Amino acid sequence: MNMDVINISNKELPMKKSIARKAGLPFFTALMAMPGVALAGEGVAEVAGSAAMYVVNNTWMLVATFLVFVMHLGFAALESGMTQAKNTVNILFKNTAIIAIGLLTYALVGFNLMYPGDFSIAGFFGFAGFGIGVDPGSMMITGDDGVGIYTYWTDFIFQAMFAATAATIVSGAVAERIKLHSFLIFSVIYVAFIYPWVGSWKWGGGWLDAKGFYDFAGSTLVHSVGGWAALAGVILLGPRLGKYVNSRIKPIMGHNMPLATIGVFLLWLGWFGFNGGSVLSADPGLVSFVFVTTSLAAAAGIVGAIMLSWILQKKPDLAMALNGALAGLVGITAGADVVTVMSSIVIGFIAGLLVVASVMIIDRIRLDDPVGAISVHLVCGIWGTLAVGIFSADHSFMVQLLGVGAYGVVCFAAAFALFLALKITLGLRVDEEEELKGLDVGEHGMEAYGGFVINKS
Amino acid sequence: MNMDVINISNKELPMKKSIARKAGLPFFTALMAMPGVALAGEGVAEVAGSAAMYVVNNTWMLVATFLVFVMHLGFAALESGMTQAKNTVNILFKNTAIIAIGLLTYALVGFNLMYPGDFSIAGFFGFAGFGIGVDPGSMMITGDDGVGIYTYWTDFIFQAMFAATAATIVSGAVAERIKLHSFLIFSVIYVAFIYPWVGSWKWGGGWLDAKGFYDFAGSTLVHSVGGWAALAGVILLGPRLGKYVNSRIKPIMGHNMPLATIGVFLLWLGWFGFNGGSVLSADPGLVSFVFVTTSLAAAAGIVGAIMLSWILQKKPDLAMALNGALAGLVGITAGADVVTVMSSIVIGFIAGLLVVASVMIIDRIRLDDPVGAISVHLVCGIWGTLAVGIFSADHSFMVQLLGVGAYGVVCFAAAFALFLALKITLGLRVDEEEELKGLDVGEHGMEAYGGFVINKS
Amino acid sequence: MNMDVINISNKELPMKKSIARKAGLPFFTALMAMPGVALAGEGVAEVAGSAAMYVVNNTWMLVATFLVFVMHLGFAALESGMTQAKNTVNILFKNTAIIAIGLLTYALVGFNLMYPGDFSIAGFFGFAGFGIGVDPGSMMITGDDGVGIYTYWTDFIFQAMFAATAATIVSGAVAERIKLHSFLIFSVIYVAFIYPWVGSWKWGGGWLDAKGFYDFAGSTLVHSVGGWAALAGVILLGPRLGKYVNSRIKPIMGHNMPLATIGVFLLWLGWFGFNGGSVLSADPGLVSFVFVTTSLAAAAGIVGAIMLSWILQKKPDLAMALNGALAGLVGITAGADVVTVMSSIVIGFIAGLLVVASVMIIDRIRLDDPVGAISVHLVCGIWGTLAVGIFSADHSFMVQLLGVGAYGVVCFAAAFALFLALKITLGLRVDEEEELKGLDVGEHGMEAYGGFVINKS
Amino acid sequence: MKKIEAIIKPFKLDELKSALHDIGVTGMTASEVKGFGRQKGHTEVYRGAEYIVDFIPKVKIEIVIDESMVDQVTDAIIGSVKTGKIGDGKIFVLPVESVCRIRTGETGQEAI
Amino acid sequence: MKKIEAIIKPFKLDELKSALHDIGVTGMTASEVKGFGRQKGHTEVYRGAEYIVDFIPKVKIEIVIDESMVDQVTDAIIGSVKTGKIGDGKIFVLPVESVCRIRTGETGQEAI
Amino acid sequence: MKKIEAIIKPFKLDELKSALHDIGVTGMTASEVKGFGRQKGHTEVYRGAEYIVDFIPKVKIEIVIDESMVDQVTDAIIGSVKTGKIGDGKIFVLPVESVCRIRTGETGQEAI
Ligand SMILES: Nc1ncnc2c1ncn2[C@@H]1O[C@H](COP(=O)(O)OP(=O)(O)O)[C@@H](O)[C@H]1O
Ligand SMILES: Nc1ncnc2c1ncn2[C@@H]1O[C@H](COP(=O)(O)OP(=O)(O)O)[C@@H](O)[C@H]1O
Ligand SMILES: Nc1ncnc2c1ncn2[C@@H]1O[C@H](COP(=O)(O)OP(=O)(O)O)[C@@H](O)[C@H]1O
Repeated sequence: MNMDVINISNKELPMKKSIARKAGLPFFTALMAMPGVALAGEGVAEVAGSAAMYVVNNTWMLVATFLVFVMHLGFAALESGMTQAKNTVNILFKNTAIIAIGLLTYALVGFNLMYPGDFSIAGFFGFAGFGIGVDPGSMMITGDDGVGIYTYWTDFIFQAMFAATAATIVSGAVAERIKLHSFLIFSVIYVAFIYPWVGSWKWGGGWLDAKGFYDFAGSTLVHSVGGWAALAGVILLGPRLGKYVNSRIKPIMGHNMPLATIGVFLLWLGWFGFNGGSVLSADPGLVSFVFVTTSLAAAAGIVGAIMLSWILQKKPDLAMALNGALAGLVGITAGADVVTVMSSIVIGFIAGLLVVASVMIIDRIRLDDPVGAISVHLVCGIWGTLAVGIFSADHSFMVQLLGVGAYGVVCFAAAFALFLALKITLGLRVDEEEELKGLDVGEHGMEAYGGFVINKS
Repeated sequence: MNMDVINISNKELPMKKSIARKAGLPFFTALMAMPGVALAGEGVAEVAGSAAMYVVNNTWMLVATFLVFVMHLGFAALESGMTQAKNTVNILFKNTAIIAIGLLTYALVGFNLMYPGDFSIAGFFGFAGFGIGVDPGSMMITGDDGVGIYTYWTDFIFQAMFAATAATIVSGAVAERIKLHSFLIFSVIYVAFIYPWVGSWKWGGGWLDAKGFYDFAGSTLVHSVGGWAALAGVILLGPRLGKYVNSRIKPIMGHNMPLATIGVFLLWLGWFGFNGGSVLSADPGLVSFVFVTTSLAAAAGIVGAIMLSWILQKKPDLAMALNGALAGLVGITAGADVVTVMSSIVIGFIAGLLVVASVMIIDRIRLDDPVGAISVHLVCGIWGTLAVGIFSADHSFMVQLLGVGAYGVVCFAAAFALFLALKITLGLRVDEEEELKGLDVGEHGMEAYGGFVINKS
Repeated sequence: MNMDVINISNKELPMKKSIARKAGLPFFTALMAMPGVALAGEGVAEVAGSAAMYVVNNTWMLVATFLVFVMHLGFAALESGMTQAKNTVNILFKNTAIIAIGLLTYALVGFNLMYPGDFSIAGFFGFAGFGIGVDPGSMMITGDDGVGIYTYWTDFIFQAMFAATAATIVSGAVAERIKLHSFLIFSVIYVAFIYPWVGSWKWGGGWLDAKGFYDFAGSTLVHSVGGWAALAGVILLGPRLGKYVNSRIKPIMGHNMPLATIGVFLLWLGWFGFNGGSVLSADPGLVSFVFVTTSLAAAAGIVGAIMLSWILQKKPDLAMALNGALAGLVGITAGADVVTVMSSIVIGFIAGLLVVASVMIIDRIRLDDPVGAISVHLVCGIWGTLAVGIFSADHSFMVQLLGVGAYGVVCFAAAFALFLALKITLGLRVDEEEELKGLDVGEHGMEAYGGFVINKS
Repeated sequence: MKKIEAIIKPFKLDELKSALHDIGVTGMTASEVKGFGRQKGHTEVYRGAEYIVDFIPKVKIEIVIDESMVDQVTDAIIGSVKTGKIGDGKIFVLPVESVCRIRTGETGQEAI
Repeated sequence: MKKIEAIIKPFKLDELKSALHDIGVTGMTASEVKGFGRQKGHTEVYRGAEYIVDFIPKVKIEIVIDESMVDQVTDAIIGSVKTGKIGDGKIFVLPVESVCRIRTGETGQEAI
Repeated sequence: MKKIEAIIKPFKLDELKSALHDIGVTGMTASEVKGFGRQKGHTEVYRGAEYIVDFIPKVKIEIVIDESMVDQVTDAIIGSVKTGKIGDGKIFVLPVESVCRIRTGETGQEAI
């Protein structure tokens, strides 16, 4: 590391002492238990070994970082594929803007809100100051056994990639009718303040962490947090024109299923980093175990969703199969490291059933969620969080329920208030004509598929 | 690793002792040969170093795992791009279902059929019991020198990602006319039983392994195994309507070449894990050498296919260039670690020529393979396997031929029997009207590109 | 590593002594500075530790390699999405051919031109002979501290993935009108000779390196080198038919914005390897710091481009937002490791402004660059290179300017001469009718979207 | 026999179909067209320059019916698709000399 | 001069083209349309609710020919595209007042 | 009232629109069609076998105008789209019996 660089950086940026995201992480216990291997305590051997261990841990976390980055492309593809062609540019624009907003606001305030180190209001609110930067001497973050697991910068960039996800989840649910600038303002505030603040309760070592609430990689902290805002947005926006006419539910089909499928596969790919990276080290046993539970839950989610939708609809439904994969992934996210393989399959399968039922019910109660974000992220996020209390003997169902409730109340209220304020001031919804013409032309003066020869004149 | 988790898991799942996939792997010999480096035998130094080595090996194998996962998206994109728009949902659905089927059946039976440890019928058939699970004390799998290379879970999930590939290969060849449920039943059986059973002959340490047959990453064990089934399916299904009319061959063009191109690049990306991961450790020399041979073979395959198709067709053909890349990749898969760089270029180039010739010949003998799966996976899989016998002095051409033949006879027969049984019972082919309308509407009640405004009424 | 293989390979291929790409790399200084960790000098501990360190360094470089590979798919998607549907097959074909050309010519001559070891004409030109190959005893390449960082093969394949990029940049700028074979000939020569030759001046340890010129990952050496050729090509080709009619500028819109967006996100993904891999080791501090600066610059580029285009155009422009991301990435590439976090944001933001202004100005001076390649790669490449001189106290603005100028003169002249020679001999531009019908049908006899039912007759 | 061609706003197709169905029209053919007229297209910006996309997406409906139904059909169209805003579209009536149902060879009134 | 408009099943286009070619028709214009008629569209399911897609993909062929050839062309169309199943489509004959070949300015019979 | 249908080369649409605009035509409808005629389509190769794609992309323009303007419009079309090469296209003139503007209910001359 070039010291000068950091020093310059330090002059303008405050220090931040990061704390491990999960208290009491059983670090490298598997390694310690290697038959015939007794790590030599404080001796020279450990020194060189732990230097290399630090590098590999950090490398894995960086791999996880770019995998989580891929999820943003996954969301962009899924959301635009599942909606109408005339709103595609708008969705792509939102997703491009959100990742920029997410990274920059997280650097400015989010990271220090989420991992405040010391809380100002005990376990409830803390802020370590604006900006990022670190003293090179303390750049290495270590696990419980004193071995380096990653750098300060890795910590930041991995967490920053998570941050924008919550807003992206909302993006899909409010698609095809929300005003662009209102959505962008909402996203900035939600991502910069709400997401990291509530995140601090658990991952920042706050009050829910103290209570023993468990959320491995964010069924609640990321997915439900996004899902609650999606719900608030959908309620305040109302359905798309033509969706519910004279007591009839009219389908508005997605315009590009290959794009949606690419999106889901890329999300799954990203989840290897989302869950695998949440181990916060390259611990072989733990990361590989998380790979197994994550993949099997996704697979079981597909099977569950295909089965139920085939029974209910008499046809095998691709959109439901894709939602099933995501449902399984969201479902296993809270407990990927603490449930058995068999449990991961059961959790994923139930998530697959849940998502199908939920999509249908939400449509029937006239909440118009074009991509099924509420069903996938909120419903399955809750399920996954509670499942930890059911399938892991070490965690309490009641504490999990408390966590779900706490996040639900605060996030829904905050998002609802925010959207309401925007509705009253700037307006939330594009006018009817723009909605009919499509937001691409209305908001961006551009078409997603400009190939029609007659347009070129 | 959280011991409790594993213990719970162990209660319900049987133990399994995994054996190394390639006998006599020259493990870390390159490292040992490092000038001035003498690894200190049983001393303390090695202890800490090998702990870190274990972690990095395992991390690389997990990276390889997600790369192989990407191949499933690659197949989905390639197959749907190369076929007609009206069958796109069907293809995407099949590919989504197959990965779920592959992972779950491999967990249930496949893994223990492929790596039975002890064979019941010497070298020919073995089964280590249902399900997966491991004693934490034996979770680490070591190489010949006793250094940990990956965990039991890594071993499973890496192999599981391979498993579904065979069925995916078939999917492309039988596309646009096969009944969905018949295809799914075929896939379950082929992936759960046939693929792992015949795989055990070589990678499970069975009779072909004993004979010295060599197939580094699966030119035969994966690609030909899929290719033989594709051939059986194509024969029993017959050509698509309108393909061969009055002695004329009518082209049925793919509907989305960008999608097909995305597919091929993603497959190539995945191949870095498919071949690079088949080193079964992060051995620097071996993995990087495999990266070089794999990439150059793909590049040479492109050049070969472009040249031959430009000569024969007078036009440079994108579909052939893409097939050329895959041909080179399939061709080098059997010997990526045992041939020279120059040989890898020759093998890839010849594969590129072969795939062009094969696609044309197969079309002329009226086997209708919409995506060229037989040419890419079967023909080049055979070529790659035999090439090991030609370009590597350490391997016998006759043994390679024996292997090719053994897999050919058993896989083709098994797939043919399976497809025939399905044809007689459930029927294999959709009816004429459904084929004309497209399987998307017929099987799924859904369109891939639902944007046409007139549909929305 | 199987010695036999290498030996065989050595018989036909020359030796090559690779030199570290960046002189004086502060290698693992961060590690050395770990509190409480004193690496034990020449003792046994270091031996085992550095063996593992070697493996993790090499593994990271291989990960970086496949990430750079992904950039080729990114370019293919971006360029085809930003142009008209009727030229899509042509663009995809070029991008598929270029990666093959890049890898093969780099193996044959490029690598040994770029890293000649000894220069024939001091610091200006050197060539280490044809082909690649290495003595297994010297396969490991070490950093300044003697620890292995990667193998010879890793070195080659990582650099080879970079090589084709320069030609791909040109591909977008000259799209929709250039003759395929002329473009391919240009690419072979530019990639095989010009790119590696001028690259040797800095990364090969040539005269610009000696002067202290700094270009971390290739703002100039890769992006400007491609950008200058793009400029030469655009000038000699002239604008597309119908682009500038009677003093009016007519827009020719891209045909597929989701494809373009996928392209940009994949390019960003690849940049984690492009920049992250240019650390040339897995140094935790440096790689993670580069991840942070790279990501924040891209994010700031998006914000800059959105703001300026929104102000100037009154509408938020997706194409500009996407270009802004790339602008930020190109801009930070030269100094990702030597500027502060805050500077990276400023550099990215200015790049985002620059790209918008540049795209508009270039259009007004009637240079028709369909995808904005000149603005993104040349303008922001120059900006990024100069920014090192502005934002890093350790580097001289004048030397940076000298480097920019030297590459500009030589690359523009070489590309111009090459394109001119092709124009005079084979012709550079397709005839008018072919351009109107589209190059897909004209050059390839194929359509990208063959789905229109009426075509099938 | 007459052929009625109506150029309408795309999102009105569903209502038009219902209205025609109600008065007993059992067949029609629709296609996507682009219309140029008084309704101004949207302004797009491209690299800083504004330009107007003046061809607007419309749907064209073709209905062949007996002469006696022309007025009824015309009224049904107007009734279902009129919004009162510029760009509502046009109805053209053209003469048709003969009609034939391919399946049966029926002609005239029975064929539609 | 007459204009023949035929609405046919898409997969029959190739046969129609050959049949017309055989009787000396050298020009025609085709377009993709969606047809509503007796042939029922397919049922789709969406989030558990069924609905009918009642506009079915069809191809429309337009051929301008001399009056004398109307019957021959009609027969050729019926002969080549008839399957006997619902949805085979319609043939409409419309009067054309004049025809002009843009390239040469020729009109009438020579223009087609 | 007459309806003028012109089948033209796609890249000539812009010029046609300007030319018509200049002579006071304020409305028209365009659609993408595929044309079969003397102009030969391109040859494609597929798996080594050549075949001709004989349907070529064209644009069809429909303009309903007063009888008095037919010649003027025809001339404007020819003047703006003619290249002199095979495939320039055709102009067909058809009778129109009535015209109606949906928005206002106006008919005849005022409706266009
Ligand atoms: N003279 C015409 N010939 C053919 N189509 C026309 C003509 N005038 C208008 N149209 C079609 O009718 C549509 C609506 O016309 P416009 O002038 O925009 O509004 P309005 O119908 O309210 O007068 C146009 O988009 C075009 O498709
Ligand atoms: N009255 C009509 N006017 C215009 N097009 C019609 C009419 N009736 C039918 N069509 C077209 O003909 C197609 C076939 O008609 P349909 O009633 O389904 O079957 P059939 O031709 O066997 O009677 C329809 O899809 C529609 O495109
Ligand atoms: N008899 C016809 N009926 C309908 N459309 C025709 C007819 N003849 C030609 N066309 C249309 O006109 C286009 C141009 O005709 P073509 O014979 O290729 O050249 P030209 O217009 O120079 O004679 C065709 O592609 C077709 O769309």
